[in-house]
Amino acid sequence: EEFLSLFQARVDREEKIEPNDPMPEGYRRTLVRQIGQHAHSEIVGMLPEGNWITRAPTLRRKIALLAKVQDEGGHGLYLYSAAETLGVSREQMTEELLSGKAKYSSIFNYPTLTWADIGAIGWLVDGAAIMNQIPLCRCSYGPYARAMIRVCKEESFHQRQGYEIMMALARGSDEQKEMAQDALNRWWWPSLMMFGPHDGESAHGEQSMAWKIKRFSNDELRQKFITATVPQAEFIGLTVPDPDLKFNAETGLYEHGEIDWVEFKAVVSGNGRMNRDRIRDRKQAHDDGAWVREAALAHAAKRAASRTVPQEAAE
Amino acid sequence: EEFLSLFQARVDREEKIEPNDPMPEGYRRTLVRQIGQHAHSEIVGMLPEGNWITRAPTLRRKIALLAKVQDEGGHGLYLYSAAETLGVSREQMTEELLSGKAKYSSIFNYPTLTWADIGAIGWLVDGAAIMNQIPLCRCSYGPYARAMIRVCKEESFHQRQGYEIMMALARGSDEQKEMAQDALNRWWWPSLMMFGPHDGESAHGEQSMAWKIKRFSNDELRQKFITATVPQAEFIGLTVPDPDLKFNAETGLYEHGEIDWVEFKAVVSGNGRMNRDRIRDRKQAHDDGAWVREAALAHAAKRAASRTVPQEAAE
Amino acid sequence: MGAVAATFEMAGFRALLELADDALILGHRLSEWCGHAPTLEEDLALANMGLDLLGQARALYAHAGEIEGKGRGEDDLAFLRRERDYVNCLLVERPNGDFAATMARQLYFAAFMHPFWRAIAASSNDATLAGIAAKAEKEMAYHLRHCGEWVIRLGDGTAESARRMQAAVDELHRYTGELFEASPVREKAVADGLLPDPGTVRAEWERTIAMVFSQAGLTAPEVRVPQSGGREGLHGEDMGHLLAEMQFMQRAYPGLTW
Amino acid sequence: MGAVAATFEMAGFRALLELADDALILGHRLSEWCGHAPTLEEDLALANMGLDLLGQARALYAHAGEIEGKGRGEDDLAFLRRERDYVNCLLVERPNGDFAATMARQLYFAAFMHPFWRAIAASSNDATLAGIAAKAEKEMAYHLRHCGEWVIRLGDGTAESARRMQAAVDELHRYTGELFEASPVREKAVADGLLPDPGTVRAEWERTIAMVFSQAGLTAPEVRVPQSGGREGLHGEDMGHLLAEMQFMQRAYPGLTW
Repeated sequence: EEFLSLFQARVDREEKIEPNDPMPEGYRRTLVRQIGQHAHSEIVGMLPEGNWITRAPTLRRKIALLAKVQDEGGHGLYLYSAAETLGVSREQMTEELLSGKAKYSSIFNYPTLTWADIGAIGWLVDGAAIMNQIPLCRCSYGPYARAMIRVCKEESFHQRQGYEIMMALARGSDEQKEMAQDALNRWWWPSLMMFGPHDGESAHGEQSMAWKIKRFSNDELRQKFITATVPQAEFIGLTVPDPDLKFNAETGLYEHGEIDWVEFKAVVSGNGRMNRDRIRDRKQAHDDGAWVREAALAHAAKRAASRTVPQEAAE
Repeated sequence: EEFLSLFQARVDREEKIEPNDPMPEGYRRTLVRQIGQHAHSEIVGMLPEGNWITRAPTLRRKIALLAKVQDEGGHGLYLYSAAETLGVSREQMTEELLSGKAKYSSIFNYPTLTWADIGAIGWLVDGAAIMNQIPLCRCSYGPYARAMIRVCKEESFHQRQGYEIMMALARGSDEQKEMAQDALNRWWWPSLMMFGPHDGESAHGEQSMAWKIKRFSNDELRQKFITATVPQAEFIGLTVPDPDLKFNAETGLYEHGEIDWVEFKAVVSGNGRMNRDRIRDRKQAHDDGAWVREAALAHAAKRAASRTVPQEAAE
Repeated sequence: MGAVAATFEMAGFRALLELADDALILGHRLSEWCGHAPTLEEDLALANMGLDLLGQARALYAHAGEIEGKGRGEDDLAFLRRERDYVNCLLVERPNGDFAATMARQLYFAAFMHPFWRAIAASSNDATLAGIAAKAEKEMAYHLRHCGEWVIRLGDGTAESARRMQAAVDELHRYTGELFEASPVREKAVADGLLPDPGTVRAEWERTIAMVFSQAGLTAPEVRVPQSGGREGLHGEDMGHLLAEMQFMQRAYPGLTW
Repeated sequence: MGAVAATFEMAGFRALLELADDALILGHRLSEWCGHAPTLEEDLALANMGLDLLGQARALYAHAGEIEGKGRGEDDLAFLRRERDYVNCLLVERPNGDFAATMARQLYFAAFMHPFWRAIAASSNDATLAGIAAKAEKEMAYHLRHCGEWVIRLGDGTAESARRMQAAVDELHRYTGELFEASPVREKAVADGLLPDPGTVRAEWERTIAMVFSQAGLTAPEVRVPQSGGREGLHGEDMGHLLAEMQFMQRAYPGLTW
């Protein structure tokens, strides 16, 4: 009990908790789950965008998209490393992802149907992720906070690039403008769902707030996102697909229509359009690569063994 | 010795040799090799054309190409059946193809680079094959002759379709005409090579002629092909890529330039552009399909076993 | 992607496109097997089924183009629409996978199209469509028999084939519900007498599948969330790559004769 | 496919295209690995190498377009030529295969391009090309080290990795001779001082390969008939499918800005 209050006091003083610091098991478990989920999201998130690299319409866009996906892989690495500081191994986390035990952001269970989806993902999905991640830069757990600082730098760039793609389309031919509007129509609501259930129904919320893992509530972040994004859509002449969207001048907030929580539940529970394909792709990469990883280990072992032999004999 | 003369007398009387008839071992072996090679050629020949089914430019052409490739598979079936009458099994022949022991027509080691190649293959490759096959309809070995009669009917249709593709291109846009001319440039000489080495250098020629397996020499058939084909090229405004091609009014034959026998040898010996890819594709199909064939056998065995059980118990 | 009102007027045209796109995409998928099947006999059978479907597609597109009355021919419709305008069901665009997956996909489709074509032949007030249906029904009878036999052979073959066959069913069953859904466009076409409600053949489909699965030792998975969206042009990620290949020549050489 | 005389005049342009097409096609191949590599670290490394190559391609196409002087920009050259007009070598268009094949292909290419770029940087009379070369040389040094280490790791790893690595070498070695061939166009470009004869770096390439193979326990196969033709636009059958994907958007939506 005293331990818990001492720990809480540290957190309240905005002290960073570091890997070897004593921490409540619940705190550790929450972070393992959340950081792991975040890492898995970056990795799985490489797939919907990776789907368009071979068809990117110009060299500049091809390079930018490949670089973005590479950055996401890099984010995954930072995050897996941060999670490992809490006593879980990469292999364990990978196994949990592939078995379906660990979750990843449900947004990546939607298919990228057109080039405009690539713009929409950068603009909306990275945009929503940034809303979540900026507060996490002040997360109480040191390694996670520092990973988030690195991630946020790159993600703002991605978000601007995505918006720039949408802008180019919205200012292009009629077909390109239709393509952009169609992508916005399909990605808007799933992006809102990225912030999770309404505050009243969110399972982990309160304790995470107390431990300063979470700084703002789901609805607060969702509102920030809408407030930032709607003017961006209007600026390029696109319409947010919500007939109930209305700016309330008194509150300074947007009222929006009801989120389809049935769809959200379906996608989160493994029944979205691409859930099985995503896991199958990751599993295939893992299985196909087993012989490579085994060879690397075997080679390293051979090298280690040869280094214990007297130098003359080794040469 | 007497046996050999009796056999030769039958052949000279244009009698058909049937599967259970006594025959010289050399005769049997020659036919096994030739019919096997012919069957393998049909099967491997499905690959260069199959390469364009998913990109065929119209529904009509897509259907025609798929039907052509299906016909070729059917030809392979007739021919494997004919070879099996001589005491060799399909499995054995398949093993010899995949191990590189058995040959197939080297023409199929060339890649299909454009849609016009599909026209060129029908026009030139089927055209050359027909030159070879029409005499084979009168081959002394009954099953082979009958298989050839069935094959020739369909192959004439394929040849006309190929020519029709070339005609449509030659009468199309400048780019289409260039595409057709380029395909002719690339497939002409390999098609001439389909008739094999010059008569003086052909290993099997004389004995095969005596046994009426072969009716015309390589050069005779090659000449027939050139005579038939050059006017067809001229009719659609394409130029045969042979600056030495010259019609000799006295002989009624075409003189043609030197065939590049170095290239021929390279391709025949496994070093053409697509040799390894063709065998790899066939091997992959075979290996990937092993579990299917095993399951079919297992299922058939189960059914056979259950039929020996009294009817009541089986129901 | 056009306004719903416009497509409602064009309900007959859109309903024909649904049938044609199903046939084209599935025929295209089968044609990918060419030269790669487990046996030579199966190379021929798969090509045969592919040819049936492509032939149906051709007839349907030609007729749809006439109904639309805007001068679009069979190739314009087959090759020159945007991905979001293809209205095939999700089942037919699924990748071939292994031979078990291809047989499962074909069984599911044929077990539906066989009675559906029969019902169209019997009741459509469109003589051309009824004619297409009469021929297609016979073709699908063969597909049903051929693939049903294979599903049984594989389901009750070796341990490996049974594993693969069940995996195929586990993967694909979720796409079958869409076969019986009537999009608003199809409901209007039903009301107009062009074709019957696909839901009317569901019982027969279920009996056929149950009978085959019983002999094959297969279990249909419980599908909590049936997958659909194809009829609204909401496909998976494989469709774009399929169309890039299929449409390439028409896109790279626009407006030419082949 | 144009007349040889015309291309001879355009030797500098054509020589730049050879370099650019090599970089584009190989970069595109590497990008296909994205999200499918054996480890996360390799996903990043493969993407990194792909980005280097695509960046080189972009700079080379831009410069080539200027030299050609007909108003064709980097995307016109990269996306809008016919297959027969791409002049990359055959090695770079080979399918990725397994990780061993990808590492072998990259090792072979980097072991050539590293010294070749160095020689271009040192001797080209084209300042832009020399600048591209100076940067590319550094990039290829990393590719060479990274892939050389992997070839050793796999060649001297497990029995399976050694088998796969040797199989990759057996498959790909036949495509390496083409790297040193000087097409007539390239010979003219050499004579004009644009770049050096590729044959001059052959000895270094052979030493590099021999050193890596020796540590990896690999044997280079005897190649009786080196494969070539890429510089004349005579590719294998994989190239057409690669281009259908890569060019699709530019073909389907001609003349637009993205």
